[in-house]
Amino acid sequence: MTVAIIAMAVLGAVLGLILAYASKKFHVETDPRVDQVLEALPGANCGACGYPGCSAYAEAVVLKGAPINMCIPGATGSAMAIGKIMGVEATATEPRFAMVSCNGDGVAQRFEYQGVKTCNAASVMGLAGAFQNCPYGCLGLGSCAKACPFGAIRMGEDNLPYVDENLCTGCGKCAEVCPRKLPKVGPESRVIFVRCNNKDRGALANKTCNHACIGCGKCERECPFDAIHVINNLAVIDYDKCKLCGKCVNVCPKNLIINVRAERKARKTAREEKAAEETA
Amino acid sequence: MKEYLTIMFGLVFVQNFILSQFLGLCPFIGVSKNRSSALGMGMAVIFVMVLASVSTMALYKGVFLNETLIKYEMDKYLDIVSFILMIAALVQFVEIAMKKMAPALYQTLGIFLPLITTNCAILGATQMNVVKFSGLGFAESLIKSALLGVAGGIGFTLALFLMAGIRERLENAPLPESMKGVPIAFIAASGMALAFLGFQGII
Amino acid sequence: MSGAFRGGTHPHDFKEFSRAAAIANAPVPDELVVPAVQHIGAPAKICVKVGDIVKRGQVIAEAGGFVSAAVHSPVSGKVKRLDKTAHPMGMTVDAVILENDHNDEWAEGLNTEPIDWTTLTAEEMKKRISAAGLVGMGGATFPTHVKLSPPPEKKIEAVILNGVECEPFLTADDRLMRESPKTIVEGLRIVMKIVNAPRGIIGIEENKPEAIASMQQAVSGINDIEVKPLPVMYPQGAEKQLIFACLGKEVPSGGLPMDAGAVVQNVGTANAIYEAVVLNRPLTERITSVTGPGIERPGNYRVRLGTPAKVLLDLCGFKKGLTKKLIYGGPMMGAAHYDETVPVNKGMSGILALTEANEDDYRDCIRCGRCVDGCPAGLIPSEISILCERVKYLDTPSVNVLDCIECGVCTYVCPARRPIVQWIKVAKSMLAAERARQQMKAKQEQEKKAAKA
Amino acid sequence: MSPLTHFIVSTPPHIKSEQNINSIMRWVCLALAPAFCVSLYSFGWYALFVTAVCVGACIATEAICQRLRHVPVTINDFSAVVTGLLLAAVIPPNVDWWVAAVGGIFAIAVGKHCFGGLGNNIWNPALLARAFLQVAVASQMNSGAWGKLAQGTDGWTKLGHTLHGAFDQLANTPDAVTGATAMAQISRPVAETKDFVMQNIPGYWQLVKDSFWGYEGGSIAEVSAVMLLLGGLLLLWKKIITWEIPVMYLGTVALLGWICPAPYLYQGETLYTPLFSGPVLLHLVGGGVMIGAFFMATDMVTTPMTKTGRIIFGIGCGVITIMIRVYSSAYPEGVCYSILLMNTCVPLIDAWTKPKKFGQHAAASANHAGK
Repeated sequence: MTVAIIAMAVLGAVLGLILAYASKKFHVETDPRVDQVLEALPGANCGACGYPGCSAYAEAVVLKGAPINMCIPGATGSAMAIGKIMGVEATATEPRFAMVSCNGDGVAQRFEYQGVKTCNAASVMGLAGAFQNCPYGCLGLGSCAKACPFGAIRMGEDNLPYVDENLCTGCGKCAEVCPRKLPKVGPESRVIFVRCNNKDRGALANKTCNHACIGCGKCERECPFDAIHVINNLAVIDYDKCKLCGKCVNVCPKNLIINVRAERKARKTAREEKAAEETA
Repeated sequence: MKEYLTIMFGLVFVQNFILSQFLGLCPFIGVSKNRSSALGMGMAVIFVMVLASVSTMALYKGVFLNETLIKYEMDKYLDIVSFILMIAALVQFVEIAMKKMAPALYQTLGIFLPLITTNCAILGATQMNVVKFSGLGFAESLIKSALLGVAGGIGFTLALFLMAGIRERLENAPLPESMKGVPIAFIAASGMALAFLGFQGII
Repeated sequence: MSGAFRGGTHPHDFKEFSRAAAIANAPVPDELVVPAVQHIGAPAKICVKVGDIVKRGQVIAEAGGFVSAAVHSPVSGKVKRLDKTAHPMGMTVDAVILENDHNDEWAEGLNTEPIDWTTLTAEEMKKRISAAGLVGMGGATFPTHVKLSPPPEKKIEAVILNGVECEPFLTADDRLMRESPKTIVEGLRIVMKIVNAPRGIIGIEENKPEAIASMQQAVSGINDIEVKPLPVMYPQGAEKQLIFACLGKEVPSGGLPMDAGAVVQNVGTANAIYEAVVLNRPLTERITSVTGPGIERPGNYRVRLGTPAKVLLDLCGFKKGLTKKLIYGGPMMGAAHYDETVPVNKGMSGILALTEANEDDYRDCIRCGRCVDGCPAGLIPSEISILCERVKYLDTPSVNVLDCIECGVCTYVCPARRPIVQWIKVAKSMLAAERARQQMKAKQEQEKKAAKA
Repeated sequence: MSPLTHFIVSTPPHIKSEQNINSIMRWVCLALAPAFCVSLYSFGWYALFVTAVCVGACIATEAICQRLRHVPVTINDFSAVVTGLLLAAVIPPNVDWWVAAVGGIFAIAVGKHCFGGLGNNIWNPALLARAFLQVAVASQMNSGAWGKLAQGTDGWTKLGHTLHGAFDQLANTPDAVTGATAMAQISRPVAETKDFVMQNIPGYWQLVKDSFWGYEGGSIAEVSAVMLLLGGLLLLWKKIITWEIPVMYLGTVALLGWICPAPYLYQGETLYTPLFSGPVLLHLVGGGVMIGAFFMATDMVTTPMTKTGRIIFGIGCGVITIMIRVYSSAYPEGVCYSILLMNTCVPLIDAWTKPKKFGQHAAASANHAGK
């Protein structure tokens, strides 16, 4: 027994000495904060921060001094945690989510489409434009819903995507895959929203879709803050100037400028009513 | 000569550490996602396996079976413990050295390098040495255990590399959700083991 | 030189529909829709106003840049309005709508008596070609004068005329070669003089014996021009494959024909070159096949550019109810369209009505390797398709997606019916978008840096 | 909403070749039919019953798996039928019916659908199932020694037992008939003189002839080399398969079979034939080489995509087959394992035999000249 103990002790000591020497000789500096930052991130690897993944972003924060509030899914929580690790004051980031700038009455099909059922494939050259009338509107094949890493987008019965604001983190993956860039990511304070993307002149737009922006300019004239302009035949809101008065919402003849909050409320009440009906 | 060939062919194909003895499955599943890291891991295993084989054999023959120490019969009960210690130290050494000298390789192998420590294939190889070669002369046993290390390591690398090819292909396959990742890797490993059964009985 | 390239496939050629029909003049309608975009490159700029009186051959849209081509009025008449029209490739483009006065008066100085072109210099001839708005008439519609302006350090070894017409169904080039071989040969000699090439080769697929005989007769006595019958194999008429078949040389990946010492022109273009240089006639008409099982009386027509396809279809007995697919161009690379009123443009070699469509659903790739064996570009289309199916578009350059010539062989042979070409098109457009994004990012960063400094 | 026009729009090409998965699978079935006819003649109705069980199990499993995975059910494409037929072809005709069923279920569920269904499997499902059965029910798989004489006896008896729910009786049913299959004879033929010359042993030609026409024992559809050859030629003629794999496989087997010393028994002692005088013909017509070369190794999904790759694949199969036949003491036959082993290597072969893209060479030389 003693021999065994002695033998193991000697062996251990010799090997330990070798390792001690090696660790001295081959010493490499690492920053323990990289792992800590990685811990603080949600780990969705969505790439919304602009880095190829959470670990790359963590490394960038610690080693290259990247901003700490880039993580969109993690939002304020992540930023605060990273701030603590890095010893930087974190400013709260406003939650962001995507909204779809098409209200989709232009989906009259021009022809039967055959081929790959993704929006990008359907909008490729040589396919006679798109298979529906509006060349700016939603194609309705649901690439955004498939691309959403958080399952926040659902295709409605009208073949338009609907974003669940509670699940959406504003990472922008949907906008990235949409060939027409219809989902627009913005902060929660973006209350007034133009739900159309049609840049054709009025007459043409009118022909393709009943609810297309015809660039009539009523909203522009009505706006007391010079916050809405018709650019390329399409109403565009300058959110720096918008004071949420809602006048444009009221005057739009096509009802495509909406008050997001009011919409949501209306939807909720409708849902509640329905639920109440069902229970009754 | 025939003996050496038998060791080589036997350990690479017939008695492959992974596919026929089911040793070293952890790195086999863990590091077989792409070919380059599989090759790196395989090289690391060959390297460590040779070192471990030779050093433990030397320890075994030189210390445990030493004329003066043999009466303590340490070879009867101390081999596994001391071999693990030896291998652990070796792997630590390789890891430290690799971190300094080949950081890219270190990045790809990541967590799996320390896993070689507890890689049963390595311990298995050292045990196999003891069982097979302890009756030989000092020099001969060292040479044969080194060969066993090389052959076992090559067999390991072969299995790992083939697996990496398969998993690269499966990467883009529409696998059922429940099969993604490790489950399909194990099924693929079983398929490989079934295929490798074909070498059975050749030696 | 066996005249074969690697890969390829052999679809049934369906030429029997229209090969017997001699070229006829199509009726000129009362109203023509002339698109400003009939070529690859910058769109032409419309230079007429509503109400302007135009003569045939008068420029109605000027070239929008070096790689661009002018558009001429195909008839004499009045500009009715400026509007948009559908392009075969699916875009909506600007167009001039003309009211035909049926006088067919040529503008001044055009359509002159034949001149002796050998007295002209290369530059003069090139100017005439450029002024005539010539583009490649095989379908690619690349401006001809650009193709005829190789940098001086590139030595052109041979001019190859593309009479292959490997697309099934189409017979326009076949008929043209049978009916007016002399003008084609003259066109070829003009091109040879322009690019200073010692040899001319006319490549024709062996399934057109009459065209081969007719061309051979036309070149008899001319030593530096050779008619080369080529084995029937799709895509024999693809530019790089044709050069390989004729010269035994590969055009470097990412390079142009001139890198292999060749200039390739379609036979239709050669004919147009002759007309432009010798007769001073701008491009106002082309030969188009109207064919397919959905057409009662298939034929080959000399059509004024801007004639709505419907005019031709009605002329030939279009079985609209039976037709499942309307295609502008050939069945392998042409564009299917929903609109039968698309005007004929400079690149429209055929109007095709198919009564059968392919199955719509596709399966997982079964790795049979038929696409790999067939790909004339030496790619692995199955791998590209698998990557694209998993939406890994940005990984596709590693499988050489940018070398794809979109000939459609892979999709034609695929037993799993996978729309590989569509995926490749998507991948290419996604890569282009990504490149643009990168460039923009780089530009922005540069600006930021400049602003800081 | 119905479209404004009835025209269909898609990307080109607008015409497609006649071959699709369905037609390919049907041709393969047709090509296998003659071999099964001979096996029916040779082994009797029970062999047909086992075949039916295999095919039925495969189809049912395919349908269930696809239902479970929420993908379209595609049993009418005949791919499951082909798997079932190929599995039946390589198992002995006298196995219990449940062995065939388990094989079929394993082939489709594990061999195919775990990997994502048709087109994504790594190994030939039928061969994987056979290898699985070889491990799981070795005694059943190794008694593949049924000649014409034994037809109609034991298999039906066993079936009778099992159908009456008497599974325990199975253990008592003796695996009565054992005899040498052609393959076992290749592996260890018995010679009467010590100086072995294949052609001189009594019955060698008889053995070759019987194996060729199909009077020898073996697995269900391995028996008749000539029918398999006919089926294979049909597939080649219809361009369902390409020449590379069968030709390279058979060529390699013939060449190595000729070179390698084959073991034989002489008065209980194992001797080897001299170099360059192996039993080539027996190697070619005996055992599963024919079905392997034409039907198993040419399975599109599990073989390389490039021509060079297929050549390598065929040679590899041949080498491993001969290696197992000549040197293995565990198995008399190596076709199944050789193909499975080469299947394992396919991803690597594919990665290493990528075709040169058009103009790559020219581009490289241009760069070179530029430098």
